[in-house]
Amino acid sequence: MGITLQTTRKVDAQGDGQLLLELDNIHTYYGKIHALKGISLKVNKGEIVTLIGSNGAGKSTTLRTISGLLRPREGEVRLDGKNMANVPPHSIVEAGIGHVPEGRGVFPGLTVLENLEMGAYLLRNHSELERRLENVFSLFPRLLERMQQKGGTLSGGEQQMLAIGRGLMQQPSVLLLDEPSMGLAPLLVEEIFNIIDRLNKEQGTTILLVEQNAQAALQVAHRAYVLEVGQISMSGLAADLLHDPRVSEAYLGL
Amino acid sequence: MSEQPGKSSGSKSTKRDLSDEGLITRLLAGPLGPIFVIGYLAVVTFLLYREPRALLLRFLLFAGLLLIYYMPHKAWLKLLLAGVTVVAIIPAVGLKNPFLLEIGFQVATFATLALGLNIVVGFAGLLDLGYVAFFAVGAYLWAIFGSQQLWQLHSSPGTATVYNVFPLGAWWFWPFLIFGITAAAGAGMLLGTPVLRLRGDYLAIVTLGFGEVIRVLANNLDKPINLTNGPQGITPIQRPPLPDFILHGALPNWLSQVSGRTIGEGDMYAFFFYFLAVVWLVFTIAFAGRLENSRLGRSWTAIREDDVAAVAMGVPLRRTKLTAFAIGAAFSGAMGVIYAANRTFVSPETFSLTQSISVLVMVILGGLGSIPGVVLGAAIVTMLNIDVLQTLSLQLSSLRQGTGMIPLIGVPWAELPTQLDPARYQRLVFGLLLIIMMIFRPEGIIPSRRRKLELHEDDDPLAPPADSENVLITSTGGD
Amino acid sequence: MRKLTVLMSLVMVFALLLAGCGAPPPSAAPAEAAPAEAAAEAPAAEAPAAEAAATEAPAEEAAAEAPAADAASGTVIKVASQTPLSGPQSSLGTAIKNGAQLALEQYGGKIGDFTVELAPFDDQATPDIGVANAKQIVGDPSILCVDGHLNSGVMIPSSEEYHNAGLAAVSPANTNPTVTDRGYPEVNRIVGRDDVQGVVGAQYAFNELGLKSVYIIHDKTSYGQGVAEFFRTEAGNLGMDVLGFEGTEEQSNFDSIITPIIAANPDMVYFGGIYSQGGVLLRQMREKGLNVPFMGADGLDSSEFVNLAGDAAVDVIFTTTSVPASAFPRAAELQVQYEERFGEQFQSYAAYGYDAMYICLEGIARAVETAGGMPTRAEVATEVRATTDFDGITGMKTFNDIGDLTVAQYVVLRVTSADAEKWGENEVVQVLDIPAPTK
Amino acid sequence: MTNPIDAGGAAAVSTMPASAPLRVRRTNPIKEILRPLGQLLIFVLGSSIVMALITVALALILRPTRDDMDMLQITLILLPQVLIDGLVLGFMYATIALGYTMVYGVLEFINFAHGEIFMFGAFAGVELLLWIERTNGLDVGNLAAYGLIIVAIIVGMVISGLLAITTERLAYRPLRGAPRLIPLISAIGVSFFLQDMMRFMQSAINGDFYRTFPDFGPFGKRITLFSMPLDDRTIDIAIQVKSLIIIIVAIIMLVGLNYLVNATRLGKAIRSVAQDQRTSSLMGINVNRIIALTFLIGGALGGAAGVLFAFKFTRADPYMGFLPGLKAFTAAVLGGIGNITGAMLGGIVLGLLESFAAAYLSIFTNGAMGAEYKDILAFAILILILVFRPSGLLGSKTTQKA
Repeated sequence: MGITLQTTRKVDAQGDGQLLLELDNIHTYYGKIHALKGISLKVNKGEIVTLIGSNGAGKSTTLRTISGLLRPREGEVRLDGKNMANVPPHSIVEAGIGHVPEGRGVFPGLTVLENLEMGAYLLRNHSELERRLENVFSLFPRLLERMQQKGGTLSGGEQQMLAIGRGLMQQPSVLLLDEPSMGLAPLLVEEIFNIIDRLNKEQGTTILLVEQNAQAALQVAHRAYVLEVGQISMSGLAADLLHDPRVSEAYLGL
Repeated sequence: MSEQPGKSSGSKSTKRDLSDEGLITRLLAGPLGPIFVIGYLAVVTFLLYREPRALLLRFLLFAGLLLIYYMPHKAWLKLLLAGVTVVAIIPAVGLKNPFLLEIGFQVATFATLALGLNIVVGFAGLLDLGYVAFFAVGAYLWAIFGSQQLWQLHSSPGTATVYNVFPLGAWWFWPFLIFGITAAAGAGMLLGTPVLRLRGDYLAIVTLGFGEVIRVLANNLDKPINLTNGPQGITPIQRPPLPDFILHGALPNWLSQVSGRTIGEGDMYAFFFYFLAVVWLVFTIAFAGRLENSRLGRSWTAIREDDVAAVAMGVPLRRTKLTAFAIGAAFSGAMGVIYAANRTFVSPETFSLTQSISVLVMVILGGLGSIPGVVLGAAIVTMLNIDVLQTLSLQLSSLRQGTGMIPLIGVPWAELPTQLDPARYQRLVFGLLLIIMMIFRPEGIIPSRRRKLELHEDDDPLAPPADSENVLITSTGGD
Repeated sequence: MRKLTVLMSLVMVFALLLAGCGAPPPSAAPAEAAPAEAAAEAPAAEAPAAEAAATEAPAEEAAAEAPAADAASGTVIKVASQTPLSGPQSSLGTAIKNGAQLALEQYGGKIGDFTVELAPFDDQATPDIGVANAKQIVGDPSILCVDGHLNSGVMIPSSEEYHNAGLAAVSPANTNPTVTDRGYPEVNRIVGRDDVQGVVGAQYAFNELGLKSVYIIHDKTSYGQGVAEFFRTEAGNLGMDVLGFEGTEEQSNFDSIITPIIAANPDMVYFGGIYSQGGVLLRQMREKGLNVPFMGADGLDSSEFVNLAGDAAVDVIFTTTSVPASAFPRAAELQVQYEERFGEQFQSYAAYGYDAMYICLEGIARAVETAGGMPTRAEVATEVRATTDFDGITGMKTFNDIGDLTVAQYVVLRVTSADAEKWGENEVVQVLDIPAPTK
Repeated sequence: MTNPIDAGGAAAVSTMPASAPLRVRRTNPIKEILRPLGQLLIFVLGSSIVMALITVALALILRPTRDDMDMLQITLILLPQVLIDGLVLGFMYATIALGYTMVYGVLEFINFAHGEIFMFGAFAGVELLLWIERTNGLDVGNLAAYGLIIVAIIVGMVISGLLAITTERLAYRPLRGAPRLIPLISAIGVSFFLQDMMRFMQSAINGDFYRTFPDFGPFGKRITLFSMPLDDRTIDIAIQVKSLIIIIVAIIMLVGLNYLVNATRLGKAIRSVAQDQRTSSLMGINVNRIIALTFLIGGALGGAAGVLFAFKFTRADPYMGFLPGLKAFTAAVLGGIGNITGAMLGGIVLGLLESFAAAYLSIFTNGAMGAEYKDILAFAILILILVFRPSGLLGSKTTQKA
């Protein structure tokens, strides 16, 4: 399926910013299952980097390892050069990594507004909170309408918007997005990717995007990594990968 | 996603299980093992015969059964050795010290209760905090009909004249074993029916309430009709008749000679009840073992794991839950009848909530869902309750009456305050034990295979620290 | 590895238990005892030590180290006490045990060549534990007499075991008629009976105080309900109006029980039960403005009662079968010795524990004399039952054919002070010598 | 954009050019205080009226069965006092139930040891006052007496709160993520342990293990509300000063907790942790700390309830926590466990039920049944309610598993 983006990616975006997030030889286990077998990747400031791969390749695991939900048994996660492995998740959030989890993780019993405010939980400055809220509402006007509704009563697309909006409330230096298009109607998928693109362009948000919808992800991203059973099998510019025959065959269904 | 932690592949764990042979098992392997165990039993028996009241030896004798359990040998050999221990050694030493029979009887009693509860909680996953109620139903059934209580229905408790004629003959004990099973199963259904829709904690509090209701009824049904004699309890209750040659004459005389003390009617009854309880326990073990692997047992597992899915698979939820309650209750109903006859006395205090909890603790401590584990749990808790702490206190008291000094501190034993007696801190020890067990070995001492898999999937020397945030994932489930 | 954990946990459990008592090394054997006794006693004292050592490595070899010497039963005679030492009633239970211990110490701790020891058991005021302990007591041939229990509900089933084993028991506190009515030759008591005590209370309330109506509350225990039932029967016979008869297990909140009493407007409230509940009930009654006389039975007989009830305790009337120390000159002396020895407040039950022990000891001594060595339990039981005109702290004691006192004293007391220290100075308003009722 | 509140004007200056003026609607703090007060009033009045009506109806039906008294008259005369007693008890249960419900709401875990935490609070308060009494500090004026009670409550709260945190850290946290039965058993262990621990401390220090609440201040006084004639005498319907204090403190705690949970940042964190621990940690919330804080709050409420309990019923003993704990747990389940409002309602209903049962059963059954059946009645009603509403009066969640 094609995603209509307002602009096509500049191939050279990769060189722009300095190195922000770096994974160095990460090994993560679930019990005795070796889920990540030495993942290394880099995310530069201002980039959208996407991580594609089939079901069970370890994409979500990678994000969870970055945000501290899982602890790597080996390797380092560096944010601005500082090692973040074995730091509890709330401190990682504090350090500036925002994670919009797979399946959205909206708090069903909190109102939309409260959900958003939870995103800025660490922020104590009231006017800044208001500013961020307005920012989110301008991106997702629908959320404004639903402000007093409980999170659990929203539709799937709205919940995804809420989850992204909540991630933005943190104003993270890098935003981890886990399958934002999962389970959404095609029209909504397009809207979500447009917003991702806008976020990056208008607000300069650095994004690490995990997607099964490889085509859309590669269209929106600057660079990409392909993950296969816990290891990175390919990497490169998104535009190159989009046209790589191996990728087309395996992930684009072409 | 396949990254879920809870769904580790089965094959891997099974392999580990097979390779995971315990220290004892390894030590006992080979032909030397049985010889060693027999020698051990012989030594312990010999010593116990000379020193019938030594706590440690008593403990070692029961530990012998555990050794037999861990022997990696043919089932018939293990059964033979265990049978000899239970049928011959314990009664033989019991000749010297009847307290051993009492321990055996109580262990068997509570092991049966724990096995019954294990069906409800361990197999079917229905948390029952009022289990002792069914025990009470059985006990009171025989207490009311097997005593003279029926003559006293219209007199205030404790004020009636003592009669000497029992309304029913003592042999009615045997039919009442069956009635006890039936009545307890009925009570199980009675409790089960209204609570079928309840889950988890709601079920727990309702069963707890039911247990209390039974106890309060037993305590208060002395008016308007004096059915239970209230807090006074019912006494005397008849014991089943034994043939005269057992109670009097050559047999007890011979036993008296052998043991060097007078063996009277009471002692013969102690033997009788010990064997009766053991027989019922063995029957319960066999029955529960068969159930576990039956169609019904699998239905229980199914509703325990996911009742919605189970219903979708065609498991009749209502019937399956009710049979769990009924069968679980039935075991303890019969034991209630036996217990009442053994004690010749019942009173409501026996059936308190604490008792229910302590049966639950036996189940969890030994290993939820594991039959050998539950029996061991019952043995440990019971011995702790009636034997170990009490005996330690006595020894302490004996020291206190001597003139010895406490080592290291150099204070005479006599000055040790009685406030420190271990028997007074039974619950403290018990509580501490529970906490430690739950933290370090939540699956119980002898876990059932399933539970072990569930609880120790991360058990690996290289695994991240226990209190890592990692845990959060498991508690919220997969994605 | 798994099994290793099993082993470890077992070792841990027992190490924990033994640590609880502090494992004594062999040197703990009584050093100053006469040489012959020391030799005989050493193995017994070593037993726990060997156990402690063995626990560290519960291998089979350890078993071999366990004492092989036959018990010291040849030279040691034990008297067991069984009372609640833990739980809410341990105040009374400990008093009895301490009384017994004091008696043994004052007796000299020896009968002939035998050393006498006290084996204190804790029945936790529950019948199950009581019976289990009874079996343990019965299983120890060196125990020749039992001083216990506190609660009739525990005494009745436990004494079945004593009876089976022919073991003499002297009860310092059980007033329930059933205790002796079964006619067991081993079971005796040195206190009165509820069916007399309840009657005494009712008669005093009606005849002496002139009260015409009563509201009866009891604690739903064997003891409390028993005495309340007898009070009710006698009150009815006398023509008192029984306005209510309520049982409650409640320990703290008596609001909803007191309200109907206020509505019923009785001349007095009678309470059958233990001080721990009665004190709280009384205090709450007074707080709710119910100021009628309050009467109880010997379950109130503890200085703790005034601690709980405070000022409300003053003028409470209670019947008891244990005469306060102040009524006996020797008791005052005992009180001093007791408080010096144990550092605890003297309770009148201590005197009964003392007397029961003394009766046991004298019975054993007579049996030893007759047998010319270790007597059988039956001989001891016979001798104990034969106790005649024993001049105890708490009066003269003679047992009748079922183990009751031929004449028991019943006392009506009035609490005079809200100070727990002055519990022993309660005013004796009536002393009655009443022979045991004949069936 | 069709936002009805747009007209309300902008509360914040918009920095985004494209954004329409918006006003963020937040919960009004005053409303958060008034709302539970209103609910409480409705609960109290509602359950009182229902109970009273049922009782009077029963009295009318059963009136002919007793000729020795006019059952209706007795019933009516007792009614106000029984209501007052029931409400005091109900508020007590409600405050204890809050501790259960807080912890349950966040962890779905029955803190079986809450009754013992309650007991430690009671002892802390009593010991403090006894210590002051020993230094002759209790001989004070009325105002200071009130102050002392408040201090005792606060000390009870602190001790219980700390104890709750400690038990969480040592006995529950290592078990997080284990099947539900495991922490429950651990909690039973903690409960046993704490009971004997307190007994050990008390008997080692004081020789005995229960303590009596010192008698001081004007708290024992009774305020007579009105008098009713019965035969030839009058019956005063009165409330003790301490009962009033209990009601007031309980209301303050209930409202305060409601405010804390619904209108503060911490409350929001607690609620979000209750719903989804993992996502909460992604919001920057230190989940372990929030859980510990939940225990602290629940424990502190339990401690306050403990001091009030000892205050009202005059004594503290190591086993005092067990039964009230059980009742409060029942109350929490009755109301729908995990639901704060439900805990209040459940507590009040249970308190009233018990009080009515104890007072009237004997009258209605002519002595055949008495106060001893009040627990049976309470449990019977609980079973009945759960049969028809399997998740309690106000509960909605039925997702939990055993």
